[in-house]
Amino acid sequence: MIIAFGQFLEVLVSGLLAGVLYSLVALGFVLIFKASGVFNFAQGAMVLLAGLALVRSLDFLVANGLPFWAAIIAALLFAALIMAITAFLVERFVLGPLINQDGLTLFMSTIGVTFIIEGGAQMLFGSDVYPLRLFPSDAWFLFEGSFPGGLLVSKIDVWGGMIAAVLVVGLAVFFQQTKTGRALRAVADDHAAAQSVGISLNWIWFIVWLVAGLVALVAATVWGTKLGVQFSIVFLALKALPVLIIGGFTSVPGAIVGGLIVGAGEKLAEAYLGPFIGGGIEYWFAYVLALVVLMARPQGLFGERIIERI
Amino acid sequence: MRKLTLALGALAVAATASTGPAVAQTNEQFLPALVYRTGPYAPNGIPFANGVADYWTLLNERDGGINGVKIVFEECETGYATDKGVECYERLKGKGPTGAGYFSPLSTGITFALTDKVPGDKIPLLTMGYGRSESRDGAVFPWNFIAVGSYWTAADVAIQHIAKEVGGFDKLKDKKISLVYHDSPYGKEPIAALEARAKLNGFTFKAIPVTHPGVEQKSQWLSIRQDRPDYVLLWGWGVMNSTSIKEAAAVGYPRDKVIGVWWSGAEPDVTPAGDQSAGYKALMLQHGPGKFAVHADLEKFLVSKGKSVSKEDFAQVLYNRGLINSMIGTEAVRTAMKKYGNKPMTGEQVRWGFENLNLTAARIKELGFEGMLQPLRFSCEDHQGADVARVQQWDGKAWKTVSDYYKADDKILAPLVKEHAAKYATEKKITARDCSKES
Amino acid sequence: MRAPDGPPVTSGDVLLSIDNVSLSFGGVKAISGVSFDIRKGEIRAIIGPNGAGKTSMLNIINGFYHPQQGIITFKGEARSKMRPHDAADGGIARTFQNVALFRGMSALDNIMAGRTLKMKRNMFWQMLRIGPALAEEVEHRHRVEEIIDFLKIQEIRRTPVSRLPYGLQKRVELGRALAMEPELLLLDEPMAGMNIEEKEDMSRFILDVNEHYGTTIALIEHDMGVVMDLSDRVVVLDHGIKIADGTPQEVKSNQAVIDAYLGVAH
Amino acid sequence: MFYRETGQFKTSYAADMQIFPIRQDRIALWVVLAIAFLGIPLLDQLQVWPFGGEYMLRAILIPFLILSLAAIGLNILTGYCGQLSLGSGAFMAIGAYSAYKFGTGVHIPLGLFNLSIPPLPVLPSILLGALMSAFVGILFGIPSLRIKGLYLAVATLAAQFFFDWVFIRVKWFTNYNSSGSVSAPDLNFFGYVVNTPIDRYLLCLVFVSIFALLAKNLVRGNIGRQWMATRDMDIAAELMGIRPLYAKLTAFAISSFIMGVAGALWAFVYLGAWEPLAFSIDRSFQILFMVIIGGLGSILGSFLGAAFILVLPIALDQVPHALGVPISVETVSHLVFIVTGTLICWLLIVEPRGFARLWLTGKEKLRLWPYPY
Repeated sequence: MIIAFGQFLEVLVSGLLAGVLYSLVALGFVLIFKASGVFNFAQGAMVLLAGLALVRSLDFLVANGLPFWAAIIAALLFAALIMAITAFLVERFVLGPLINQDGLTLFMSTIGVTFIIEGGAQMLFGSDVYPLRLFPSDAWFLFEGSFPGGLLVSKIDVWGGMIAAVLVVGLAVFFQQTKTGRALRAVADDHAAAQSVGISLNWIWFIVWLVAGLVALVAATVWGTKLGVQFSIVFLALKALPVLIIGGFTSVPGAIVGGLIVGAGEKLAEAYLGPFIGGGIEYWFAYVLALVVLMARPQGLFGERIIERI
Repeated sequence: MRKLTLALGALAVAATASTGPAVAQTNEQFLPALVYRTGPYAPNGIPFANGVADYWTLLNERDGGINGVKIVFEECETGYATDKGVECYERLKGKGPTGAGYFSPLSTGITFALTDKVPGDKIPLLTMGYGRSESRDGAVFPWNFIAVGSYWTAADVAIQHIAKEVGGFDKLKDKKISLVYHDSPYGKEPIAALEARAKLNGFTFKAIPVTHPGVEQKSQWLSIRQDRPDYVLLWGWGVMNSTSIKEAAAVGYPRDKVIGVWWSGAEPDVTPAGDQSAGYKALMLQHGPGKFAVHADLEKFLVSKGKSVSKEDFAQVLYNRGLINSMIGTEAVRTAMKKYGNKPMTGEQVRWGFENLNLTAARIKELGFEGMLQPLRFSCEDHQGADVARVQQWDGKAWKTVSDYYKADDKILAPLVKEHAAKYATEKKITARDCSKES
Repeated sequence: MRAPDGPPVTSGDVLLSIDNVSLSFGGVKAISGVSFDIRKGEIRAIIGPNGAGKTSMLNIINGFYHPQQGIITFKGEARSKMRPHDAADGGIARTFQNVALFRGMSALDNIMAGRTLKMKRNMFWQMLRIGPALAEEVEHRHRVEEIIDFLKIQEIRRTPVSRLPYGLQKRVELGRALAMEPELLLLDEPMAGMNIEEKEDMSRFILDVNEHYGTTIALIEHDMGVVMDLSDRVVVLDHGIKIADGTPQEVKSNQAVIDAYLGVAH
Repeated sequence: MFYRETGQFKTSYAADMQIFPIRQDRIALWVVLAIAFLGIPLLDQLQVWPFGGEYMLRAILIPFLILSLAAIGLNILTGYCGQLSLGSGAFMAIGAYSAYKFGTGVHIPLGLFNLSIPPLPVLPSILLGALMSAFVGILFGIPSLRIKGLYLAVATLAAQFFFDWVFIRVKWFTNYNSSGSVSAPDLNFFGYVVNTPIDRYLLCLVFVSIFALLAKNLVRGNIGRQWMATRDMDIAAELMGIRPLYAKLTAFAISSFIMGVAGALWAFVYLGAWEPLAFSIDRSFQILFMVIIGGLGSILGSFLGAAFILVLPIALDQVPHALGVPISVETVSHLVFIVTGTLICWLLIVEPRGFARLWLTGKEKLRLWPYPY
């Protein structure tokens, strides 16, 4: 009994933490959707780009004799610069000309951007797998007295959780306290009104893509450590989607809560439902979970209510 | 509609223009290479493709081709996608004066799709260490050559090695062995052989699937942690391998109790996990990494002249496997030339070459592959040619061979091959060849 | 504009009656305890200042909103709420305050869409589009062309409605509603945003519809002159409450109505 | 000058309601059909450029036709009825695997009552397979009554991932093959075995022509207007008596049926042997691109989009090689990504309604040419 409970707890905790890592990717989606109504399919590719820029410059600098801590700072700055350039190019050449188009067109254009980033990133930085070691990736075993074998908690997941927490607080401060952040919120509420009080939409879109790019960089540090920086990182976008749906497209806390629900839900399902129906059910289970939530609340748990008028 | 015709016209230009230059010279053997240098499996695809290309270039640079027939080769990027692979196959199969000599798709999915097409086009498939295990039966699969080892060989050898570690087959009883596998035809292939072994040796076998591409394996490894199997077999590819090793480390599962198939035992699989990989074992498709006689030639004729396409992956596991793959293929072409003369061979002739290929120890040494490959001999009944494998272990810096050669147990595998081949034959309405009548 | 010699329809069969209907959105009362009726063949205007609950009233009549309280009797059948397709099946058609055309379709297709309920051939016939299915399509096309002729929009048949000017869009929308051959036609501000000339055209169409097809019409309109000219009876709402009901003349002289329009504090 | 409708008067509504009311368009259609049905087989017979070898047929035209069909299917759902779907791959897979099951014999053990259907010929197998797909399509369409837009896309993604899993995991579907990869039965149509590339091509062409015609009839008929009305303004449509339930579910059914046929053809005719990965999320996205690039709400657009998305990477792949530029496949492949992405963005900026709209605009200009006023 105590063993079963220990195992349950272990699955639950690791699921919750794994979910937060999805939230890291989902946050980028939310930021862009909230501010510009663009469903940014390229978020996964941006994580790849940020990760590649980071790890390749880091390797280069370390190979050239820079001390590790200095190399990390320089590499992070370089990756941030790359994300800024990406944000600028996307705004200038894709979203700028597409202003006032409907959501589907904008969504499609971000798929185009995804292709460009995927091809460009791999062409610039290589398509191999590049190990990144920023965080410890072994585990703690807690409560070894209470449960045989203890309660396993991956350190990297905990790191991911803490980083997500810092990120959410940081974003909250940014949105509430800074002038740019307030401008972003104004734009999110009403494009036309924001423009009429002199907020430049182009500037705002650049900023929001930059912020999303930086969020992607943060996600890349965690996921890069977890998986090694490589192409497969783009698939994270698909894991982040149900998170986004459950939390609602427009809610930052929603992205976190959605992550927790998806993580815990899919891990518990895999552990306790999987053995009976053949295993490997995580992927679709997350989506079915999202579907069930949608049937109850069509706008997600934290999304803004859709009111129909005529 | 008009636009459509225009588009098709433009396309036609592109399609035929590309077939143009290759036809210019006639004394050339065309060899196609289906590669994936991009996409999720690129880290594993690149070194293999480099090995394949380098060996062909070496033959051209050092020997002027095969018996004086220059090798012309062209790569086509499949990205590990089946439909792209089929398109590449169609594009390359007719090139060169005699068409493609043989194909090596390096993908189980593409192999399955091409297996249906090659009999019509009369081009052999060389699938070294992957593909349909039952295609060993050359009577039913005349065009497939699953050289050196199948997944069933691998499964059997892995169990033999475990038996040796635990102190004999009788000790396997009541042991628990789990298989963590890539949820695809590739990953599922060994299950039949492992189940047969489990029945015979009395261990408990459990198969645990990982969804493509395998970036998320937390729950699988938590269940292993709770289940505590004595050994875990790993059947992964690409990012899945390193993720598995990392998760094994995270749940504290001893790495030296994890044994990977030979597609899970290369450098890109262990380096991302760093120190956590130390102790991890994997099967060898006979060979490991490192430099052998052939590498001296490669360095002399290619690397020093900047003609090698490889970089850090030179002499790595998958690079070496690419060399062997090319060597077996070109030796089959050479064998065919013995019968048909020193000119470019058609696929049909190369097939004959494969079936009559006999790589003796002496010949392997002569080619510079001593230590990388054991003698290999195909026949009408046996399209695998060899059935042995070893085990290697990653010590944190390099792969070390830790076992002798094991020979897969024919008593278990032969009936499996027969059964599955017969099933395939009925399904496809194929009448098996009578091998006693083949010359 | 209504011919002065034609007697106003002041009596006749009741087509639809609203009895003590209330509607609220999350505690905010939009309509409270309103009762009135619409007689067969009349033109009934619903007027009132902004926010009086006029559009909500139309939405209740054709089943888009479901009142919390009250009974709706349509063609002798009493129900607590309408369902949109019950309303449509029963012959209630509608135009909208902000044009609600199908923007991706041509004017012709928009009006043809109004024939949906009348077309009976199933999908498999439509797929083949031979014999009866084609005959049905042609037959309905005839009817639609009559409406197109009636509304004088022949030239813009094939134009996607999103490219049409506002006035024409309103006309197409009327055509779409007429294509349903409704017994009761609800018009929500059919002349909003139109110039004098367009208003005159639209008024003529409305009268013609009423006379030629015998269609009962309920309309919301802000232009008092138009309302007084067109309608047989007027019901006045203010803040969700009925404050007057009667002929245009009666309503015009009603003190409560004058107060409501002049904004006298209650 | 040559593209004029002046002087062509319609004397009946039936004539005015043809697919192509303008004579030149009709002629163009017949020419294209003649080339497709007669010209290409003839060229293939003579092995004339560009039909030397089988590459053109087997690697370009056959997949082009099948993917066009799938795009038509998705276009009905997304383009005409406005329901965004990312689950095309799943519905193709259902068509393929169900057709495979019907073609190899269905046996469902239900205790005492075993349900057994003997192996059926190919044609009924494919159609029954598509029917299964339609059935599942209806099932997954039900959430569309409540969920809209991008949120609905997730419901379809649930279908995508669920069926990926089902066909990998449930061995029954793969006839207990150890590897889970299956190969198609013989393409035996009324005693004639379709095998050569040109036969396969003609088979696909017949399927595509028939379904394209049926789809065109649907979208210009009553049900098509209901779909478009639902797409453009679902509330107004409902108030006009169009039942959203009926409109959306028929769109899901018809669309899934067509995608099921396309899936069965993809598996049986193009791949021959396949695994669930052949119908993965990548396939869904590929089809969606085709529809959007080609033009939402246009049957012609489905063909244009399919040609563009299928041919572009292949052509880009071959151009440097044809020009003799020594670029590694790696670089080419990255360039293909970049160029495809750039073209998608560029096209969306130039004309968000896709090739079909560009084509219409071009035609309108042509109508006036060379006298624009």
